[in-house]
Amino acid sequence: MLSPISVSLANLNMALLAPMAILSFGALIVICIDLFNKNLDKSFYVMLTLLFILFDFTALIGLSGSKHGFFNMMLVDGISILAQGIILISSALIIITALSNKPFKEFKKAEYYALFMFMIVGFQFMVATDNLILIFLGLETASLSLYTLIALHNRNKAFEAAIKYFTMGALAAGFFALSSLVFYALTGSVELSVIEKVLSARNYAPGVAILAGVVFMLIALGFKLSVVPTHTWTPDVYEGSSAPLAGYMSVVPKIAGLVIAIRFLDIFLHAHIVWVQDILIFLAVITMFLANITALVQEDVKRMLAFSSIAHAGFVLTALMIGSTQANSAIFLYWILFMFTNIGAFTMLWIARHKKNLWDSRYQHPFTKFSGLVKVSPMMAMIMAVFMFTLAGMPPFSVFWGKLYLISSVVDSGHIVLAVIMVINSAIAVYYYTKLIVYMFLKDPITEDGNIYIANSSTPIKVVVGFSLAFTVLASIFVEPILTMVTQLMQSSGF
Amino acid sequence: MFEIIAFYTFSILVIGMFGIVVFSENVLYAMSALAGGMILISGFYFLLGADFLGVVQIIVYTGAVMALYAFGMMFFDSARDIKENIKFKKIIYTLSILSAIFVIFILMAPIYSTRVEALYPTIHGVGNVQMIGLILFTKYLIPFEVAAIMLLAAMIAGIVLVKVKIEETPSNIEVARGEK
Amino acid sequence: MITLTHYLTLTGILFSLGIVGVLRRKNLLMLFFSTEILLNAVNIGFAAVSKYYGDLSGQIFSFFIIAIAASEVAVGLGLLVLWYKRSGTIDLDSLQMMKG
Amino acid sequence: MEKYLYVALFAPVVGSLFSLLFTAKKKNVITALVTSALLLLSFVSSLTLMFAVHDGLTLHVKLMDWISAGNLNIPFGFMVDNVSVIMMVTVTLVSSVVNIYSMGYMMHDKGYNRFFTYISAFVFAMLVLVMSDNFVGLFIGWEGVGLCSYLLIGFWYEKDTASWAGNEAFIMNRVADLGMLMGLFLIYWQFGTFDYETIFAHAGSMNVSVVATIGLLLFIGAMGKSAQFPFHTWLADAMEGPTPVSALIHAATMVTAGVYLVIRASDLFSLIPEVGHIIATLGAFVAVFAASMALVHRDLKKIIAYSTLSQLGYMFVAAGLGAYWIALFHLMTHAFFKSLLFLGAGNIMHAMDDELDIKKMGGLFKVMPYTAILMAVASFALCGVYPFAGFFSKDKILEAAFNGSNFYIWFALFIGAGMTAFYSFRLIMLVFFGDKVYKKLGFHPHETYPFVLWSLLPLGILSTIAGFFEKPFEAFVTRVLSKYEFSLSHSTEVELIFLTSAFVILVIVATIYKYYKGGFSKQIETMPLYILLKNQYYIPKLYEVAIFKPYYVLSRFAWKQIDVRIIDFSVDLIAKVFYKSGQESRKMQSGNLSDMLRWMIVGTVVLLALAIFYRPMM
Repeated sequence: MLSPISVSLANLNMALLAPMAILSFGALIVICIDLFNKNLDKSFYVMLTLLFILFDFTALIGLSGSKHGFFNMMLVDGISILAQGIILISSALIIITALSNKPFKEFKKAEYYALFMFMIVGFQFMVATDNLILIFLGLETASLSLYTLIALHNRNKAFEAAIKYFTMGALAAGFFALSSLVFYALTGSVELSVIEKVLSARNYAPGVAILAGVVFMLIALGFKLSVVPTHTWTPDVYEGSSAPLAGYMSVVPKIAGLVIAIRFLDIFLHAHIVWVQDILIFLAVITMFLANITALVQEDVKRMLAFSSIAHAGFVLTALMIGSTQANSAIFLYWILFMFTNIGAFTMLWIARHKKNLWDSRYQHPFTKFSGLVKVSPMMAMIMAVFMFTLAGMPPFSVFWGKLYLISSVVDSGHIVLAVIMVINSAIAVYYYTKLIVYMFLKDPITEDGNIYIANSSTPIKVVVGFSLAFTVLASIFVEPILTMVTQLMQSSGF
Repeated sequence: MFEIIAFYTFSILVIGMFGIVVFSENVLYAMSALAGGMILISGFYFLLGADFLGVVQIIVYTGAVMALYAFGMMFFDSARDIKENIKFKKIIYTLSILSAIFVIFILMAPIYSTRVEALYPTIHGVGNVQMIGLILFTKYLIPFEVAAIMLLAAMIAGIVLVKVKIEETPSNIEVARGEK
Repeated sequence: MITLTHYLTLTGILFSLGIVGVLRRKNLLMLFFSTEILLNAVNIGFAAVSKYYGDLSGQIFSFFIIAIAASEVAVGLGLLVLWYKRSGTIDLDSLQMMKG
Repeated sequence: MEKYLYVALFAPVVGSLFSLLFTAKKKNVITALVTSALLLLSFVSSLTLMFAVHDGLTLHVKLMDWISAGNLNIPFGFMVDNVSVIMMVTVTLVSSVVNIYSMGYMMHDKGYNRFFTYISAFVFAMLVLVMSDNFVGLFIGWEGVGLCSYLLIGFWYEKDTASWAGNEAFIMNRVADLGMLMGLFLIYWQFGTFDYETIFAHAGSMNVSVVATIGLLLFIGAMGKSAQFPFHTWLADAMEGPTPVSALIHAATMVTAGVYLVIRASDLFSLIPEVGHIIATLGAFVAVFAASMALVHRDLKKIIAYSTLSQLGYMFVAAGLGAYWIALFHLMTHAFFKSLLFLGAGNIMHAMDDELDIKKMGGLFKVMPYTAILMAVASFALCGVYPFAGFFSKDKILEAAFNGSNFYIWFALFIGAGMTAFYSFRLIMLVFFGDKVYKKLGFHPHETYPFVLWSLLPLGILSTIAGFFEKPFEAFVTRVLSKYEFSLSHSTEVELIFLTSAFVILVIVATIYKYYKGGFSKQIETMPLYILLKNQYYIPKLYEVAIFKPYYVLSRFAWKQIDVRIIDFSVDLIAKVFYKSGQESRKMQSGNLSDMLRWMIVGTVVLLALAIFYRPMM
């Protein structure tokens, strides 16, 4: 018969749950407030969301070290804290951009903020565990909320984007489940740490099944990270969703996916399984080339940025393949630097948002729209140019440091050809980033009315841009402390 | 013996049902076949001693999910034969066959012989539902709560999506359709 | 004697059927049906492995997958309703505004 | 002494930040004054450092660690030694002069404050480039000067040509930087560090082919920055920028960064004489190639720009042949007289309302005598006439070429020297003497502000006397750089000097004479007495028919065919290949959800097949 359960609260480590609990609570409060008062201003909700994100963040930085909790279900280690930090900071930046000058229907809905917070909770759970069940649940919570947020933008393209994203996500979820099944069948466990133990005890036999499991997982995670050939949704979804959400998608789901990928691939890279490395190199190279080359011919800035973010993901994938502490730290350094720049760039598009497609029936932000921007709104052109230069990897702006560190970790691991390919790809990328600069600085303006470009701007959005810009430009100062912190956290969690 | 008969009967039926789902031209048939297949799957669960799962399968899938789909179908007014414009049939079938071969090959590989120590062993004499309950509310408490959050989020999402008022003029769509 | 391999083979066949559906379906509703098949196929596998190891994690996983499938249906149908109201069709080929 | 280093390095950046505050405001003389004062301060500090270095000091400052984690360690370190201090003095001196000069030149420009912000930022980046003690610092400076150059070329971005030229320069440099970046990563891979000292100390024990690859890759970077063939086209187009910018960046400092790189890494390059030979050959080719284009151009600034190219070729010859100190010496003297030449050209443009066609000038000597004298001084220096600075540095390069028995290089340089003499004085004659064409065209030229002229005086003096410091200079820099031994006998040396000087002077005289003759009226020509005199001119006539005409054709060919056809074509081709493949890969993005799902499953199937059939591990 069953013996009664006795659980000591101390062993549960309630503190690990605190960040997510706070935010879930916040989401519920927002919904409840909406029940009583329907006519609250959006700034109230934004502030409330921001407040809860702040509480969440405070609870998060209280955590340290590598801790298990709740019957080994939660695992909050350095990498998890780092990822949650990135998630929360970008969420805070993005939710501020809801305070736009122009009214948008979705920001008036309390549900938008509730779903936004649920999504963050999902991502946080996803990175704070090594149990496949909880990862899957976190992933789905976040994804389902995200699909809805995209659709709430209430444009035809937004619906299309949401449906495309959703359908592919459902297929990816199927692959995730299948991969979990394969590993469960192989090892009798759904916890990554146990899976590693059992597999290495059996000396990674039988190969076919293990590799097949890896393949299914790579497809599922590759979908989140937008790795070729599961990347096809990225440009369409970015184009369809509002600019801030697109910026959000280029950073947050990917960092969550990267954490899972690091945790998962570590099992195999640790044992030096060449196949996994080879496949990752293969995928990374294809992703970089395909994305960069397709980006060359884009006519829309947002789509160009989408392909650029695919290329950046391919870039990071190379470091994933190495699996050393240096490489993993490089990933996070790169992503932190990339986060501010990319959010800045997408926020600039948000500022330039205009209700009607004045310039092109198909695109919201075609290159031609930015023709001669420097004459109409020089400030905006300069800021945009800085972001483009940064994404292109020009020193001394932020992403350059990430690239430098990333490539040198690749070089350190002895993959010289890969490093050369990465350098070549950065060179190709320069072309399409410069294309926008050429449009902004060389062509004649198509309109005299500078207001069109800053119609959606407001003080909070300017603060977000200013913040991103300051970080991007002054990155040289922050790189060292950030890297030290990242490396420490990485070492403490054993990756 | 009973197990063998039951397994093969259920297998053939489920494969048949799902075959209808995949190949039928009629949404109503497909949906009914899906519902039937789901109920038959619960048979496997009972066969495997996962009673709780079997019940959940029937209630959630056949009860809730299929009901939702039925409503959806009524809304979409698609209880008639549909015409699907399927292109590149060769590619589809090559891909289908390849993926089928690979998936089955991988899952059939006789690899599961080494026994692994059970982490959460079933205890003899304790019912399945009881065991599930025990684990669900200790070890899997957090996932359970997250699932609750997920369902809440999905509910909110469903409601808010259906509430959305369509603003844009349909011209874009017409253009898009006209192109093809 | 029915072994684990039997069950896993069944899982494989059903999963492949789901894939076939995903590949050839153009009607979004039917496409969603196919994704349900994927998840159900995996569920059978989990239950069978669970029995085989005498371990309950698999059943729990199945349980949560069912929950996930239910949530997906809610959101997916919500999106479909929206699109249907918008365009009057749930044919996948109507989603062609964005490309290139 | 460290504080002098900090002052020298950071004074410009303070100036830049200060004037940055005023960029959006209207013209304010304070920005110019403050930046000039700070640049002068930087110059004085550099000078102090130079004297300290002369007394045997070598400063090595590690400011902070930029990145140090894992195996990578990039210190933010600076080094002042005999080589870098020379560069520091040259850069700060020329930039101070240019800054003061610009106060006059930019007087009426609406981007007045912005201009000084950029210039100071440029000086800072340039100082980072020359003072860094590791390759990453150098690369950051390298990109920094590239960025400033881009901003300054496109300074008048309202002009389409200007912004186009800016972008051209930027993109071309990026392509070359790619080679450099690969070189850096190869260095890091082989040596595990970016630090000069460690690298040079271990270079000898490395595989020669690896060092050669590194050398070649670094040189590709140098080619881009120093506008060597085939990356040379941007430099002439860069003349769209304000003239002081051309003087500072595209003559005296930034374009010589490539030469500096080779000199700095001389310990690497001296291990690989074959690569050095390639460098020297290319340098000699560019020296003639660029000079031949300068022969026919009518654009005042472009003539000087091509001349710069040609002189950079001379420097690369010296550096490639292992005569590093001579390359550095020519770099320095060239900085003085070439910036002087450019600034003089700026005066002319100012006077002529930005007219650049030298055929539309003539007889300007009367109205702007001081400018004329300064430019003549610069031209003499450029041609290498005794006792001007160029005589000492340029002759040494010719000697070095002869010394190494590289006679074809020597001959090319010799011809190049003749061409230099011709185009320099063609310019002088057409601009300052002869018919006053400008009067017909309605220009009212006038001499510029006195303080501008005074500011040019230091450069004029240095262009004249700098050559006499040859011996101390050699002693000073060869403490760090390897010595270059001449094996020529004294008499051969003297003969060579005599031969070159005589040739140059002959060409100068002939040129002056020919253009002077262009002023004669037709009535005088008909008089019998003059026919005889004219007959004396059969030689120049012959020159013209036998040499100038073919040259003209050849130069046009070089410019039109090689330059436009081949180079532009290959650049276009690469762009097209990428663009086409982009168009192809775009088809993958059909926008149809079914296709997307299929791609996903294709990926799965391919990977599964790989899992089954490709398994190196098991």
